[in-house]
Amino acid sequence: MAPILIPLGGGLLSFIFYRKGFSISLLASIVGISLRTDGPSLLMLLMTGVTSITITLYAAGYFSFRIASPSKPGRHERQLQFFWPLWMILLGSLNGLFLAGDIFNIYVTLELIGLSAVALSALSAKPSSQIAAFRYLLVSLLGSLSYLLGIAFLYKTYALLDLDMLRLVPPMKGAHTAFALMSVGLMLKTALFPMHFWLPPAHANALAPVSAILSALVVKASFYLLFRFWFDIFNDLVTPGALFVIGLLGTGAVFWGSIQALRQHRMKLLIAYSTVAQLGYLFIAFPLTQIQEKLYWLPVICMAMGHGFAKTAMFMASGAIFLHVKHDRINELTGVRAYLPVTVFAYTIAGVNLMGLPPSGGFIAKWMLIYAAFEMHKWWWGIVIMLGSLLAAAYVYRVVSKLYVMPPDTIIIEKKAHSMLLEWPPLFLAILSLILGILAPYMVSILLLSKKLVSIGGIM
Amino acid sequence: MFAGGWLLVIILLSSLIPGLIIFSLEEDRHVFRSVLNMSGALLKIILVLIMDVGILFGQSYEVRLRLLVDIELVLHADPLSALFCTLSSVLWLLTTLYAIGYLENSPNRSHFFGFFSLCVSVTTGIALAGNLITFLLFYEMLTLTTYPLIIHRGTEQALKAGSHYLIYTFSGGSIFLFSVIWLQTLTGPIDFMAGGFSPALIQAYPTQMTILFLFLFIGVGVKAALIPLHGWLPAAMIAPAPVSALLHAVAVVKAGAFGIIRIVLDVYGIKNMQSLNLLPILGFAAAATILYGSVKALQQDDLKRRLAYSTVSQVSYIALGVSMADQSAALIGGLVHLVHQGIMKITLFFCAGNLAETLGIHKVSQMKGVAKRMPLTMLAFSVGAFGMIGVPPTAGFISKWYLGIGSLESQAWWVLAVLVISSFLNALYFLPIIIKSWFQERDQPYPDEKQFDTFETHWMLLIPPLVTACIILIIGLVANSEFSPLSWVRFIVEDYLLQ
Amino acid sequence: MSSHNTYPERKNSLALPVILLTSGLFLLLSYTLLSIEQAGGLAAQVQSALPKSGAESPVTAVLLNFRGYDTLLEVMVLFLSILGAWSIGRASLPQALIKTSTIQISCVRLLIPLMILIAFYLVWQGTRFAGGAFQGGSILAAAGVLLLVSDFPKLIQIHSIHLRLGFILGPVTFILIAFYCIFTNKTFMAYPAAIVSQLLLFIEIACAISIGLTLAALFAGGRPAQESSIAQRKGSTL
Amino acid sequence: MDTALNFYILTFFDLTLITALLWLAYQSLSTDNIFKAVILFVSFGLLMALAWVRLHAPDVALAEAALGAGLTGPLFLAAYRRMEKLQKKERRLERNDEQENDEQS
Amino acid sequence: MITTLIYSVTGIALFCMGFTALILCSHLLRKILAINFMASGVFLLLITTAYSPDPALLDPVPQAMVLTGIVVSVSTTALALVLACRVQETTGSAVFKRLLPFRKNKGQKD
Repeated sequence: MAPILIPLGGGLLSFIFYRKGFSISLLASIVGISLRTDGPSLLMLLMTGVTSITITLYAAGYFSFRIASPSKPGRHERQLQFFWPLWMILLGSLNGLFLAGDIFNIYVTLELIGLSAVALSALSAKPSSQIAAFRYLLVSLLGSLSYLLGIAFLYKTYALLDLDMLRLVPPMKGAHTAFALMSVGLMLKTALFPMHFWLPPAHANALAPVSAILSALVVKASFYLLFRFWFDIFNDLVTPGALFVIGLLGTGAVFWGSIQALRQHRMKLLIAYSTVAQLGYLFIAFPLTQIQEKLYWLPVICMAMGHGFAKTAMFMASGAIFLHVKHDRINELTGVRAYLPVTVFAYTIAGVNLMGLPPSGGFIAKWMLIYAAFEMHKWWWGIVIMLGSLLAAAYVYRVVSKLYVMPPDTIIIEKKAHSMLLEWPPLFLAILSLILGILAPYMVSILLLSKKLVSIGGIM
Repeated sequence: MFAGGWLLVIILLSSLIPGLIIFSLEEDRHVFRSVLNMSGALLKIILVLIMDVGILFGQSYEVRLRLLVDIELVLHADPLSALFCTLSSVLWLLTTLYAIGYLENSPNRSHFFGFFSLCVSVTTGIALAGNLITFLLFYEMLTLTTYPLIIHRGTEQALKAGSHYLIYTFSGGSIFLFSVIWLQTLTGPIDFMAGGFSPALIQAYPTQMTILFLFLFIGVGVKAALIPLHGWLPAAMIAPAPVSALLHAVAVVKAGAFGIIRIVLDVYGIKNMQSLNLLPILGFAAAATILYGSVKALQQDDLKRRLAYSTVSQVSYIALGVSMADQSAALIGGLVHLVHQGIMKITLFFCAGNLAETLGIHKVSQMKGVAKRMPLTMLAFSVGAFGMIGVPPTAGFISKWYLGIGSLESQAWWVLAVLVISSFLNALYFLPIIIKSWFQERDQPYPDEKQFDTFETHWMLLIPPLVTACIILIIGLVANSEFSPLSWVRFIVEDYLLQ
Repeated sequence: MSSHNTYPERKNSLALPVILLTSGLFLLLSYTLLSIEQAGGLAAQVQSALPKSGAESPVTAVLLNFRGYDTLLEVMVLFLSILGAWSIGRASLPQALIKTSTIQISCVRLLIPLMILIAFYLVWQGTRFAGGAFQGGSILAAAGVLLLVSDFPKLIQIHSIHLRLGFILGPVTFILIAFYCIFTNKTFMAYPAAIVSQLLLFIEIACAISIGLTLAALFAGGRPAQESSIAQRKGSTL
Repeated sequence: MDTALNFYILTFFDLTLITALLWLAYQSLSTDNIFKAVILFVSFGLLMALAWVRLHAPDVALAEAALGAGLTGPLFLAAYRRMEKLQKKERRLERNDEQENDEQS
Repeated sequence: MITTLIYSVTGIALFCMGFTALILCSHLLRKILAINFMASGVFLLLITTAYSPDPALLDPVPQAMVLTGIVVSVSTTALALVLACRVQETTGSAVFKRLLPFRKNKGQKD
C-alpha cells in the first residue's frame, strides 16, 4: 500500500500548510470556501499534531510487535497495510475540520472523519468490533444527516455558508431549527449522554492505536465544532434553558460514565466509559461559559487537550499491557509492573490527569469551571465537577491498585524487541498532560493571538 | 522576583532530581543509589540552612509562576516555612540513612526510594508554598507520592490500607479544592501573609466565611488526622517502618497540621478568626482528638498502632496551640510542638522498626526484657516516650509548658485540664512499655531474631534514633539558647502578634 | 428459496413512541419551513463570477472552481470508501447474476466501448451543460459492473497495483493541480485564468476514471484475492 | 389562461410525483421482503431523478439516475446476494454443528 | 412557491420516515436503506432552496452541494454494505435487535 500511502499521506499532510492561510477559492467572493484559523483552532491543531506524532510512533511499535509474534499469519500485515492510509486521511481531515470556515465543507470533512474512523475501528477482526463499527457508522451517518438537514434550513434562511458571515447575521425564523438540528447531529457524534451508547463498544474493541485516535481526537473534533457553534458563531441563538439542559446531560454523562467505568471488568472498556464521563465535563462547561470573558475557550481547550493526551496515553498503555499479558482483565493484571514499569507509570500519571489533580490541564479546567460556577452563582455545577473527580479517582484507582501489586509469584515475562516504541510514547503524552497546567500561559497567548488572525481568504 | 528566589527552586530540585534519577536506576545499583540519596539529603540541609540564615537577616525569597490571571504558583520563604523546611530536611537525612539500612536486600528499592525522595520534595513544597493554590498543588501531590509508599509491600492488607488512605485524602482534597476556589471568588488571589485578608470581607460575607473555614478545616483536617477523619492513619501502619516514620513525623500528618496553621494565621488571620468566633471550634476539635487518640492508644497492643494513635493525639496539640493564637505563649507552644513532636515521634518509629527488623517484635506484649538485648534502641525509645509524656528536660516538656502557660493566660481552664489528662494518659500507655522492656525478664524467645557483629542491630538502623534522641534532649535543655527551635518560633510569633 | 428473502420485522415495543416522536419532528420541521422567508440565494454572485471560472455551466463552476476544495474532499470520501471496503474484507463477486452466454458477451463487447464513449462525452460537455466527472464516472462504473457480472476472464487477473493507481489518479491529479496553482497564482486551487478550462477538463477526466474504477470495485465488495495472498506470503517469511 | 393551465398541470404532476415517492419509500421500508425493498428503492431513485428534472436540476438528475439508482441498486443487490449466500452457509452449518451458536453471543 | 413548498415538505417527510425506520428496523440492509431515504429527503429540501421558475435565478450552489452529497452517500452506502456483509460473516446474523444496545455487547470477551 506504500504507493498509495506516500502521495496520499503527503497530499493530506499538506493540510498543515493551510495554517499559513492559503486561500482555497479562486475568487474573493462569498461563493468560495475559506479556511480560517484562530486561537482555538490553532490549539486543536497543536493537540492533534502532538498526539498524532506520538500515536504514529506507537503504532509503528505496536504493529511490528504484533507481526513479530503472529497469532494469525497475515492478519496483522493486512491491518498495518490499511492502517496507515486510513490514519493519514483521518489526520488530514481532522486538520481540515479545525481549519474549515464553511459549514458545508465541515459536513464533507465530518463524513471523511466518520468513514475513516469507522474503517479504522473495523480493522480489528473481532466480531464484536465489526458490530460496534457498523453501529458507529450508522450513528455517524445519522449525525451527519441531521447536520446536513440543519445546513439546508440554514441555507434557506440566510443563503450563506461561510462561518464568519453567519456570525454577523441577525437571528431569524428557522435559524433555531437549523441550529438545533446541527447541534443534535454533532452531539450524537460527540457521544453526549444519552447518545453515547455507540462509543464504549467501538472504542474498546478497536486496536489499541485506533482506540487512542478515536478517543483522543475524533470525538474532540465534533465537540470543537459544537462549542464553536454555540459560543462563537450562533451565540445569539443560545438560550439559558438550552445551556442548562446541556449541563444536565453532561452531569448525566459524568455520573453514568463513571459508574459504568467502575463496573467494567476489562481495562479498555473502563477507559472507554471514562471517555464518556470526561466528555461530560466538556458539556458541563456549557452553562458555565461566559462569553463576555475573552478566555471562554480556555477551560474546554485545557480539558480537551488534557483528556486527549491522557486518554491516548491510557489506551496506548493498555495496548502495551495487552500485548504482553494477552488479556486486559483488570483483576488479573497484578505483577505487570515488574516487566512494564514505564507503561504502568505512564498509566498512573495519565490517571492523575483524569482526576484533575494539579498541575494537569484537567486541574486548570476544573478550577476555571468551578470558579465560574461560583461567580455565576451556580455552585451546584461545582459540586458535580468535584464529585465527578472523586469518581474518576475511584476508577483510576481500580486499575492502578492492581498494577502496583507485586504478588510474590510474579512471573517475569521477557521483554520483547520493539518495546521502546510501545512504552515511551504513552509516558511522553502522560507527562505532557500532567504539566499542561504549567503551559497554560502559552495557551492563553495563543488564544489571544487568534484575534489578530481571524479568517483568511473568502470574504474580502 | 528576588535573585534569592532561585534558592527555593534549587531546594525543591535537590530531592526531586535524585528521586527521578533513582526511578530509572537498575535494581542492583545499590551504592550509587545510596550515595545519590545521601548527597541529595545533605545538599538539601545545607541549602535550607543558607535560607534560614538569610531569613534571619531579613532576606526575602520568592518565586512566582503565573498560570492564569488568577492562578499563580508562588514559592515563598518566611520564618514559618523555614521551620517546617528545616525539620523535614534534617529528618529526611536521618530517615534516608535508616531506610537504606532497613530495606537492605528487599525488592523494588528503586521504586521505593524514588517515591521517597519525591515525597520529601513535595513536603518541602508544602513548607515553601506561598499561597493556597500552591499549597493545594503540593498537598494533592503528597497524596499521590505517599500512596505507593503505603502499598509498597503489595499485600492485600496494604492495598486496603492504601484505598482507605486515598478515599480519605481525596475526599478531603476535593473539599479543600472546592473551598479554595470558593474563597478565591470572594477574596481574589491571596498570598499567605501574616494577618490574612482584610476584615472588610468578613463583614461582607460572615456566613460564607464561616462555612468556608469549616470546609478548609475539614480539607486539611483529614491529613492532620483529626477525629473523625483519622481513620486512614492507623490503617496505614502496614507500610514499612521508615515510611511510617516519615508519614507520622514529617510528611502527611504535619502537612495537615501545617495547613491548619497557615489557614488560621495567614489566610484568615488571628483577628478575623476572633471576630468570626472560630478559634474555640478549632480548640474543641483539637481537644477531642487529643483525648480520643490517647484513649485509643491505650487499647492497642500492636506497637505501631499504639504509636499511630499517639500521633493522632499529639498532632492535635499543634491545633490546640493555634486555637489560642491570641496568646503568644500558647501559639509558641503549638508551633514548637510541630518540631518537637516530629523529632520525638520519628525516634519512636525508628525504634519500633528496629525491634521489628531485628527481633521480629510487633506487639507491646512481646516486649518483656528487650532492653537487655537492645539497650541503645530502648534508650532512645525511652527518651522519646518521656518526651511524649512531657517529662523535663525533654523537648516535649517545653511544648506542654508553653501550652499550659497559654491556657492559664487565656483562662481556658478546660485546656489545662485536657493537657493534664492527656499527659496522664500518655504516661499510661508509654510507661508500661518502658517498664516491661527494662525491668522485666524475658520469658519467651524472640519471634525472629537476627544477629549482628558489632552492635545490637545494623549500624544504619541504630544511628538515626540515637541522633534524634540526643536532639530531643538538647533542644529541651538549651531551649533558651539562640539557635533552638523555641527561639525560632518566638521569632515567628513576634511577627504574627505584631499584626 | 424465496423464504430467505423475507425478514419480517418483529413487533417492537418502541414502535409507538418512536413514530410519535418522528411525527412530532415532522410537524415541527414543516412548521418551521412554512415560517421561513427564503433568502435570495447565491445565483447572482455565481453568474457574475462565471466568466472567470473556466466553465460555462454554473454548477460545474461551483463544483470544480468555487467550491473545488469540497469536491476534492468528496473525491477523497469516495477513495476512502474503497479503502475501507478493501480493509474490511475480500472480494466475492455475486456470480451468475446473469447467465454468461455468447450473445451476452458479444453484447457486452459492443456496449462497453459505447459506454466509455458516452462517459467521456458526458465529462467533456459537463463544462457547458449537465454532466461532469461524477455522471461520466458512474457510466464508466456501470461498464465496469457489466464486465464484472459478465465474468470476463481477464478481469480477475488485473493486478491490484493497477487498480490502486487508478483509484488515486483522480485525487492526486486534483491535488497536484491545486498545488501547481500555488506556484503560479500564490494560492491553493486558484487556477491561472489562461488555462483554467483545460485544467478543469483534465481534472474531470482524471476524476471520472477514478470514480468509475472505484465504484466498480465497490461493487466487487472487497480487495482482490491476490491482495491477501501477498500479505500472507509476507507473513510467512517474516 | 395558458400559464394558469400550465400551473395546474404542473401542480397535478408534482402531487402525483410526491405521492409516488412517498408511497415507494413507505413500501420499501415496510415490506418484509428485502429484495423487494431494494427494487422499490431503485424505482424510488428513478422517480427522484424525475423530481430533480422537474426542479430544474439536470446535473443532479443525471447523477441520481447514474449513481443513486444505477449504482446503489446493484450495490445493494450484490450485498444482498452475498448475505443470502452466507445465510445459507450459516444454516447448513447450524444444522451440522450446534457450536456455531456459541460464537454469536 | 407552492412547488417549493410541497417538495420540501416531502423531503422532510422522507427524512422522518427514514429516521423512524432506522430506529425500528432491525435488518442491517434495511437500516442502510433507511439512511439512504433520509439522505434523499435532505437533498430534496436542499434542491428546493435552489429552485426558481426562472432558470436564470437558479442557485447552483445547493445543486453542487447535493451532487457532493449524493456521491458521499453512495460512498458511505457502499462501505456500509461491505461492513454489513462482514458483520453477517463474522457473527452469523444480519439483524440487530435494535439500534440502542442497552445491556448488549458489553460482554467480557477478549
